[in-house]
Amino acid sequence: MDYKIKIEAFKFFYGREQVINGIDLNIPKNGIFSLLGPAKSGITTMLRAVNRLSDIVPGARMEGSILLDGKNINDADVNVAELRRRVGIVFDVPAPLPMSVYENVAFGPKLLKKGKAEIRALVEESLQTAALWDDVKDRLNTPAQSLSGGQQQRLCIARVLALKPEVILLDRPCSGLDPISTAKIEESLIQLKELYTIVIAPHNVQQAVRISDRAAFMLSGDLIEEGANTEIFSNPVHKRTSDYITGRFG
Amino acid sequence: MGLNAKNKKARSKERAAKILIWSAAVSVMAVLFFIVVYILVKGLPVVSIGFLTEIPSNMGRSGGISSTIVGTVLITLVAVAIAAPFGIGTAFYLAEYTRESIVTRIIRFCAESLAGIPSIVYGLFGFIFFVIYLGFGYSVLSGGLTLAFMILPTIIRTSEEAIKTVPNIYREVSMSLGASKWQTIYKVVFPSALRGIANGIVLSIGRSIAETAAVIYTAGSVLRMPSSMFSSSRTMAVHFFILASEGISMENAFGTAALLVILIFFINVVVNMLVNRFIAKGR
Amino acid sequence: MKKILPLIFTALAVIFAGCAKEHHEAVIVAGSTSVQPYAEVLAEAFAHIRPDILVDIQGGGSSAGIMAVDTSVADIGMSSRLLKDSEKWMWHVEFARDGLAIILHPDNPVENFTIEQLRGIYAAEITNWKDLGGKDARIHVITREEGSGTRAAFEELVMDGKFITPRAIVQASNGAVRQLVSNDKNSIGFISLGLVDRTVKAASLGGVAASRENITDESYSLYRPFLFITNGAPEGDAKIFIDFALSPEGQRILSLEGLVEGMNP
Amino acid sequence: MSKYVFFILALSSISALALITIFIISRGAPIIGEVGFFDFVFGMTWAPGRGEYGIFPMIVGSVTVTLGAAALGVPIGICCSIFMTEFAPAALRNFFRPAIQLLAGIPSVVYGFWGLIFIVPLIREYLGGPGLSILAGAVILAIMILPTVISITEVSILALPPEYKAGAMALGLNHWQAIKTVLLPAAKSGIVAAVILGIGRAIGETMAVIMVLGNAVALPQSILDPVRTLTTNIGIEMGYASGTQSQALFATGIVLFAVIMLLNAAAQFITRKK
Repeated sequence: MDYKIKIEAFKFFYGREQVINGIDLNIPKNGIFSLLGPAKSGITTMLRAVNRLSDIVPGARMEGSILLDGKNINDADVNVAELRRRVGIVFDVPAPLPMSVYENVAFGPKLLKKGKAEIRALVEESLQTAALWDDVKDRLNTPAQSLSGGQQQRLCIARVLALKPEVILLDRPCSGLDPISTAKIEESLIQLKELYTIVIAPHNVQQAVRISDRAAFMLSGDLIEEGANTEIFSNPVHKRTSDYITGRFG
Repeated sequence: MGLNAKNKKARSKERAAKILIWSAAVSVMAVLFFIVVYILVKGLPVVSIGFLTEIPSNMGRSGGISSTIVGTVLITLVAVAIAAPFGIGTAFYLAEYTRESIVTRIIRFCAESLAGIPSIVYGLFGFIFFVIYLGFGYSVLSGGLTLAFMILPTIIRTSEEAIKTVPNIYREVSMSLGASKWQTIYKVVFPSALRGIANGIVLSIGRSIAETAAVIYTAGSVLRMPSSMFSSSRTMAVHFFILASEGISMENAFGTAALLVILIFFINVVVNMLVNRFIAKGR
Repeated sequence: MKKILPLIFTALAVIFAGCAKEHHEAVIVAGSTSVQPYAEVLAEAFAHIRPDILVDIQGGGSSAGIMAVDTSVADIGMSSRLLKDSEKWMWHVEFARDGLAIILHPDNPVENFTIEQLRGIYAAEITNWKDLGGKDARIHVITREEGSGTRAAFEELVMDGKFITPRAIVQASNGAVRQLVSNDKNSIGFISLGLVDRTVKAASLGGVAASRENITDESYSLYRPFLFITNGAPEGDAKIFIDFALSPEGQRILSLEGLVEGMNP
Repeated sequence: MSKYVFFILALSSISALALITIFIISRGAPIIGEVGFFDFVFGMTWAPGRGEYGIFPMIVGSVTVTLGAAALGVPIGICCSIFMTEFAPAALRNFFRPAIQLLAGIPSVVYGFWGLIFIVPLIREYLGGPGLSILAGAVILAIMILPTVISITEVSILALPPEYKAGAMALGLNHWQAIKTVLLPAAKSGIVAAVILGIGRAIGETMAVIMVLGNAVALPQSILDPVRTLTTNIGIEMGYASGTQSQALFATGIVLFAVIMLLNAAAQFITRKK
């Protein structure tokens, strides 16, 4: 089993406050990996550390290492922009850029100085993969803000796909979305899992049970338990994991 | 006091308040309307093609004011061409590249205070620094540079506020798609802060055009058409001031004032239109 | 956007590169705002005779003019007051004289003042028009600002050492003084004789009317010199302009504007 | 790389601003030393010709005119901003806002001249005195600071969460009570900042008030007396000033700079406390 991402003795600090207290986690190539846990358990920070978006936060500091295909992403010679294209992220709130639908999806590829035709093809392909093409194909130049919440989130997914990433991180992508949009997004994630390594922070346990292959349970900065879907949800080892899964605490 | 008495008192108080507020608003409108109408009524009869194309003659008693219009436009262009890049650049540096620290707070505070300095002091500074020390003499350049110094603090402040209103999520999204800090700024932050920055520029243009004290001692008060950056030129506001305060010609004074008000209103409308079209294209 | 920034920088570079002190293509005449209107009329006439010589007239006040000449920012300085001792080293010529008219509102019954009455009014010793045969009303005294040539001449010719009352209203130009007097029946002010128009009336001094003739024969004592000043003897275009001002043609234009010939043309 | 471009732009702007500050202080400070801070600020007579440089009457002038302007302009300004946010029908609001922007755009010399022709004669006819007075200056400045007060107050009211008003109305308060007891107190710091910035704008004004204040150097006894402010003192005498007189004008500039710094500090302190 070759692992796409290996996290070794990873610690993270915002100034003096420690948010992740040493985690070892291996995420297999392709498939959907869920990071379960209540709020403030360090999941969002963990996700952002994988594509170094955490660098933006002033006073952020980390220890240990994160390997992508065996290469430590924090080495000096790593091109951060290149890393972020390989490891795309979708935020917990639909965040379209203040541009048209087309411009949003074309934003990434345009930075790579690709030709017009090539960009157009990429945009169309990504929108189709994100199951949004039919909704927007005749209003590509309308403002992205005019789309519904579910559509906007799928636009964000298409935007990431347009860069041909290897890993897709999703931080509670469906929180605040209606059930139909949630189902559509989960469906497209399931289709994508053959081609991409998907790491998702589900907004509830049922979502994790439905779509992920493996899951890990984190609580206030510690990794409690990790395992395949079939084991962790049917007979969890730790009491706190079972309490969380059965919904005894939030 | 019984319940309905209290209600009646409350209702009458509300009516009184409503009347007070409506009358305040109406009186402000009346005053504004009165000032603008008075200027236009006294000024417009004088405004003719000749008034716009000929240069003033006989101390401004006759002829047009074309040289002052050109002077005003040139000086304002020089001021904005210099103050805008430096002001917006500083605003981006303060908003994007530095963390909130004592230094940034001091810079912001000084910019704020300098924005409040009376323009006459800028005029004094401009006269001694640009006209004499740097040897630019009474010229469009000296006037433009002095005004640039005067509007710089305002542009820094308004631009920084505009940049700060851009939601942080846009920056994160842009970077998460592989954009560098610079690409994020000019492809995402600048376009969405443009409306605020443009308002700041329009405010500064309005203030430069309306300026007299800072310009009399730097751009001079020559009535000839400026031929180069170094020729002295009288702006419309200065021309109005001299004609009105020297009692040389009331009609031409009000003609100039009318054109000034129209010019300022015209700039507001045009810039807002440009910004709307730019943003609409971008959306 | 990428191409705009370098564009702005090249524009700035051009502006600053052009900063080499370009030689004055025009004769710059700067100084007293009282002299400025007359100098502009002279310059306009001069432009017809010598279109090749450009003359720029700047205001700014007598001291600014003297300073501009001293720092050679201007070629010719204009002053409406005699030079202070510290300024006497500069070359200067009295190209014209301008009467100081004491102006009143046309409906003000008072017509005539003695020098002593004027001094009393401006020193706030006389404060009511009825002491001068006018209506029972407070006198609103109007003067020019400290440092103005017109005020310096008034203080020298009238106040004779007394101080003008600090309660006096101060206006920054002849036009503003005239505008005020023409609106306020109880006001009194002094401006250049050449600027008196029908909105105000000039009072006579000790029975002598304020007119150009009475200044020429010096029976009307309130007048002040209009000086052109240069840093060292004038030469080149500046000399030509000054000579024109002193020429019969120049003096004719100035007298049309209400001025009197200078005493040593 | 781009960080350095912005750094250079920021550095040159800040050095330009510093240049002015140093310039003003270097030109003005010696005279304060010579005359002595106390005599300069509290000296009663200003007569540069006689070497007396006391600017106390002008400080009193600035304070009285500015407070008069605030007393007139602020209440009307706040009423207008309430009108804009609470009472104005949309059509009127879309007309009112560009009108306010135009009001801010009119050159101050035009206000001054309009004041000289309308306000001064009215005061002279009906209230007595020469007409050129503190009152005239206060009226003109009140009109000029309206845009500042209205726009900033309006922003601070609009920034309030809609639940404030909804909550108050839900408790049975009528519209005015809701405004008086909930909205205004909540927007208080914004309003105070608007007042202070309005005062800062009024204190800095020169050209508009030179024409209507009368610029007498003595201490005024009533609001109908002519008065000279710190700014008009500079504005009037600068052209003719040289040597120590011009230094004294710069020193007046320093006092103004200090007053404006204090006002800004107060405004920032209050808005930050929110």
